Amino acid sequence: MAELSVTNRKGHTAMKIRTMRYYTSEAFTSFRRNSFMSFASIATVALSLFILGVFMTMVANLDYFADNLENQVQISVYLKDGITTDQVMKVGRELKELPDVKSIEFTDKAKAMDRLKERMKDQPGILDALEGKNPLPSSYEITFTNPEAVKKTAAVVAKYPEVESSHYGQEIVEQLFSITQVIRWGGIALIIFLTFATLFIISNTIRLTVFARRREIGIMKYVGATNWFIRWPFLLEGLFLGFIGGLIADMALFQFYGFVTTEIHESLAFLPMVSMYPFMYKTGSVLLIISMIIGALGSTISLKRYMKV
Amino acid sequence: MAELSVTNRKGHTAMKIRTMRYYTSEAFTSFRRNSFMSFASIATVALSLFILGVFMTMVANLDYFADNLENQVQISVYLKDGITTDQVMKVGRELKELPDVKSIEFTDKAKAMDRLKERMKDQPGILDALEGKNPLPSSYEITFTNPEAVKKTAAVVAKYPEVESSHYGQEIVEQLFSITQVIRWGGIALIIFLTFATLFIISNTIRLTVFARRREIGIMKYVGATNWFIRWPFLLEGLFLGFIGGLIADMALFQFYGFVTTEIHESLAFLPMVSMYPFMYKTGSVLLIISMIIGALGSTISLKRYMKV
Amino acid sequence: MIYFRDVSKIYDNGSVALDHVTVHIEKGEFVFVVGASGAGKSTFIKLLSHEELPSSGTVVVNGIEVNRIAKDRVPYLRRKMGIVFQDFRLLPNKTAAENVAFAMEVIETPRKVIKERVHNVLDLVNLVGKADALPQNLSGGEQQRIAIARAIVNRPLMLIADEPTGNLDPDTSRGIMDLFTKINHMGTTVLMVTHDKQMVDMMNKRVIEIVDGRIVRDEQKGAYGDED
Amino acid sequence: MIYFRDVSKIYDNGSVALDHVTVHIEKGEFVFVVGASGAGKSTFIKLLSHEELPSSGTVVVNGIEVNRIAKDRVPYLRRKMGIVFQDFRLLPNKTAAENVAFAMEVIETPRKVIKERVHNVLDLVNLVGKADALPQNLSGGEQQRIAIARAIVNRPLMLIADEPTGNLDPDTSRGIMDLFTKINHMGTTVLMVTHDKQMVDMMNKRVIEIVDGRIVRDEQKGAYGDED
Ligand SMILES: Nc1ncnc2c1ncn2[C@@H]1O[C@H](COP(=O)(O)OP(=O)(O)OP(=O)(O)O)[C@@H](O)[C@H]1O
Ligand SMILES: Nc1ncnc2c1ncn2[C@@H]1O[C@H](COP(=O)(O)OP(=O)(O)OP(=O)(O)O)[C@@H](O)[C@H]1O
Ligand SMILES: [Mg+2]
Ligand SMILES: [Mg+2]
Repeated sequence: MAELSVTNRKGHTAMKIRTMRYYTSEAFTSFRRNSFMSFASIATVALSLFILGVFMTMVANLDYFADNLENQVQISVYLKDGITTDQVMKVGRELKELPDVKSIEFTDKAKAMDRLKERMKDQPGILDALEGKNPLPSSYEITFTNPEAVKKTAAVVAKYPEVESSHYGQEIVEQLFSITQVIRWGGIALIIFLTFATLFIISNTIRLTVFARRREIGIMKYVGATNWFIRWPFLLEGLFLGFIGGLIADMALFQFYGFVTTEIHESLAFLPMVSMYPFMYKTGSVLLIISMIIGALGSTISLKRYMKV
Repeated sequence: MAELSVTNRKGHTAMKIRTMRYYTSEAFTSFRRNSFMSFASIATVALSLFILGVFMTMVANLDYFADNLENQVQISVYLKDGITTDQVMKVGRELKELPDVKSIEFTDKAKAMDRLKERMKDQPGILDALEGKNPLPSSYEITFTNPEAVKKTAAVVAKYPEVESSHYGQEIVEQLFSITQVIRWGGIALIIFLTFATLFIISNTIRLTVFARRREIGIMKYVGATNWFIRWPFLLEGLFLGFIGGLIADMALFQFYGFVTTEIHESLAFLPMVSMYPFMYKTGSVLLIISMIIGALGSTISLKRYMKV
Repeated sequence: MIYFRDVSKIYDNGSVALDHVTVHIEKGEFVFVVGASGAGKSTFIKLLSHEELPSSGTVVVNGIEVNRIAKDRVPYLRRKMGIVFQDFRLLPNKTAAENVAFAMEVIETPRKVIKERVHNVLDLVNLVGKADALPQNLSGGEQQRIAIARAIVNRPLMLIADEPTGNLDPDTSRGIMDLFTKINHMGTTVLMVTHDKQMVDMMNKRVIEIVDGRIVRDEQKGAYGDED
Repeated sequence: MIYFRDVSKIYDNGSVALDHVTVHIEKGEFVFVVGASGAGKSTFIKLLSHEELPSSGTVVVNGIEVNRIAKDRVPYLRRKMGIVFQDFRLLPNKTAAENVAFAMEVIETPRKVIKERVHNVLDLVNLVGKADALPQNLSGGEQQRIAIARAIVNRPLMLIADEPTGNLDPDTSRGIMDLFTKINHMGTTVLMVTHDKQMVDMMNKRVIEIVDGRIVRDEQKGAYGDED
């Protein structure tokens, strides 16, 4: 409240409180009396922020989806035939020590065969041709905390004496990584662009409402009002306007995301979704704060040119 | 121009031309003299439409991507071992006759083995275990023009006497279909919502600019102007405003999509993208027409309440 | 030409601006309307041009019942009158000349005629030099004279002026009065609200005095008032 | 109190509104400024309140050089003067009472004092009944009186009025003049632009006449003019 004191450097505290009360009541009165403009601004704020919010949740979910995909990338480490259980366990311990490894899982020959049967059930001819033999090696599957470690780790592990070979579907994984990269950067670029566009549109609208009242602002100056005396009610009005607009956007967004998550959960259960809480609380607060700031700034910055009298 | 004649039912053609010229010059003069508001409106129109355009292209591409995925769904029809070449060709002819079939491709046992080798190269143990035998059947792969025919066709084909079995990865395909369905309907809903939101925001902005000139409009009425006499310049101004805003949005969109398609082509060549032309021409024209209509309507509809004097 | 029968006007907030007014003004008359501030003079004028509608009673102008007229005929009614508004009502984004011209554009006068007549009429109010100035760059009296120029440029059937000399010095006011008299002699009915006692006394025309929304005096060849 | 030294004002469009004006007004004086429409009277006033800046010369008000004052001190300068603007300048979204109160809010007067003083001053201009009306619902003269009320409510050091009776009938005008005289007697310097010949003649105060931006007459106990 450093600026407030400019308006009444000689005033004492009681006066300040009275003045603040005046600013507040001014803001609300003006809000009511300029109802068309208040409505127009709130509607624009609410809609723009809702759109922004929808894309924030979309990008967050794409990102989440990308993370999910990446985290499913595994290395299969095929062990040589005929090594001892001790050796197998030693390899397991060593793998666990490797950087960025999240978990390892051991698959013995029998389990590997079961998996193959599942995979090959379209073409039973093959299994028959094996005539009961099990040529499959036992293996470790490694998942990572940092998907970028996949490639390097695969190379390292392949050189272990107990290891026959290591594989991770190089091509597909690399395609996947570039897709998720594009999703991430595209999403961030989109959000940044949309945020600025939204701020611009909102502040444009608020500037127009101030423009419609430019004569009023001049008159206040002519009657001896200081800039801050004029600014405070506008600031509070803008804050309030942003608050209402943001609140409406948030409520709509909660409804929307709630609806979408339940719908997708029902029809596309396998699709991972960022769960509603606390994600929505965060997004909602961010939007609300943005809208209040832009409301307050939008209305006060645009005042400037009309106060120059 | 039926309405125009209302303003001068007694006028002859020369007068009409002169009046039209007056309206046009009025529109441009007003555009220049209200430069702040003109700028604010154009910027809002351009930005909003650009955002709308970006999402139109996004949705179009998702849809395209979904189509692409769906069209890659194939049925594998495994033929019984030991049937004659004639029988194989008969099955091929019959398959071709089926509804919604786009193409069929024959895979003989050797080719199937090559494919298996490719697929199994991570686990060479299996191939070794086959000891040179080839247990794989020959098969037909069918692709469809209408992905919905997959399920039905698979059932029909399985009953052919020459056919051992038919497969199409039922679970995955059904997941895929529900995803593409969600993408399609979600995309359409999104575009519809965004279109209305954009129209609302734009017309809100234009209404505010008209609001700022409400006194002017009243004065014109008091001096004897008819509603259409006041409306025409506003209409033309709005049209012009929408045109400029739409043009800017289009130019930005062309740049944007050009950039994105080349970028993606370079880094994610495997991703299918709707190619620039004629897609961008269509989207661009739609946006331009929308923006001109909304400019013209926005400015004239909001006039109404201020002309009631 | 103008006929008020038992006209009352009560504004939405309850102000009684006119109270059972009946009055008749013939074509070609020159009438002053006088009265205290807030008496109802401007309301009287606003009823003529359909700016306000009477709460009761009938207003007839040039044979047309103004309170019953179809909405889309209102502009044509207004074109019969030249009105000098008390608050000027100049278009803020048009120059002085364009403001005057606008009244002619509205009735689709050919461009050449407009140019000539606008020049002539600006000359009459002594403002040729300010033709290209925007209203905000004109003095109060200059704005008022532009409003007068706009009202007379179309040579209306009626000239209705609401305190047209409130912002003018006595010399300029006299010039405007001479102009109005000339226009009146050419057949135009003139109805003028004014507070200029000297002028009313000097002109010796019909005077209608309104007090609290009622006509308390209607004299041919009257004076401003008898108070002093 | 007010000192103009060789002040000229040429507007951006080339209009010469004031032309080497030098004048001195003492504290407590009552001064009429007269002159034809467009002579430069309003410009004279606008220079006092920093609404316009002189093109050359020095304007001193209450010991402060107005043309050199820091931007953030302008409001405090203006609070020393009560100004009745020629175009009223009422806040359109505030009622009559709120418009008057606003001038007191600005200097952070306690709410109680405001309420009382606003009522008193509305009583002085005879508009208590219109306290809650918005400007657009007031007659021209009523708006002007609200503007007057706002100018005097803070008991300013100087009262500066630009044609404050242009929209008032003679009776009401006389009432306002009495009010101004009373205020002047209480020590306030009064500077009033007017076209009301009768009033100037009657009041017998100092008269400054401006013609084409130049002071051509500055008489103690003068009359409006000698033209008639
Ligand atoms: N903002 C402005 N820009 C340009 N010229 C202006 C501006 N304001 C006033 N003028 C011109 O300066 C001259 C003096 O104007 P001013 O308003 O001081 O006259 P005035 O004496 O108050 O006249 P009136 O009695 O008509 O109010 C006029 O010719 C006017 O056109
Ligand atoms: N739009 C309105 N809404 C409510 N009341 C109004 C409106 N216009 C005028 N009035 C009231 O009606 C009364 C008559 O107003 P009007 O404007 O006719 O007065 P007037 O005679 O023209 O006064 P003046 O000489 O001050 O211009 C006044 O008391 C005024 O407050
Ligand atoms: Mg009036
Ligand atoms: Mg003036």
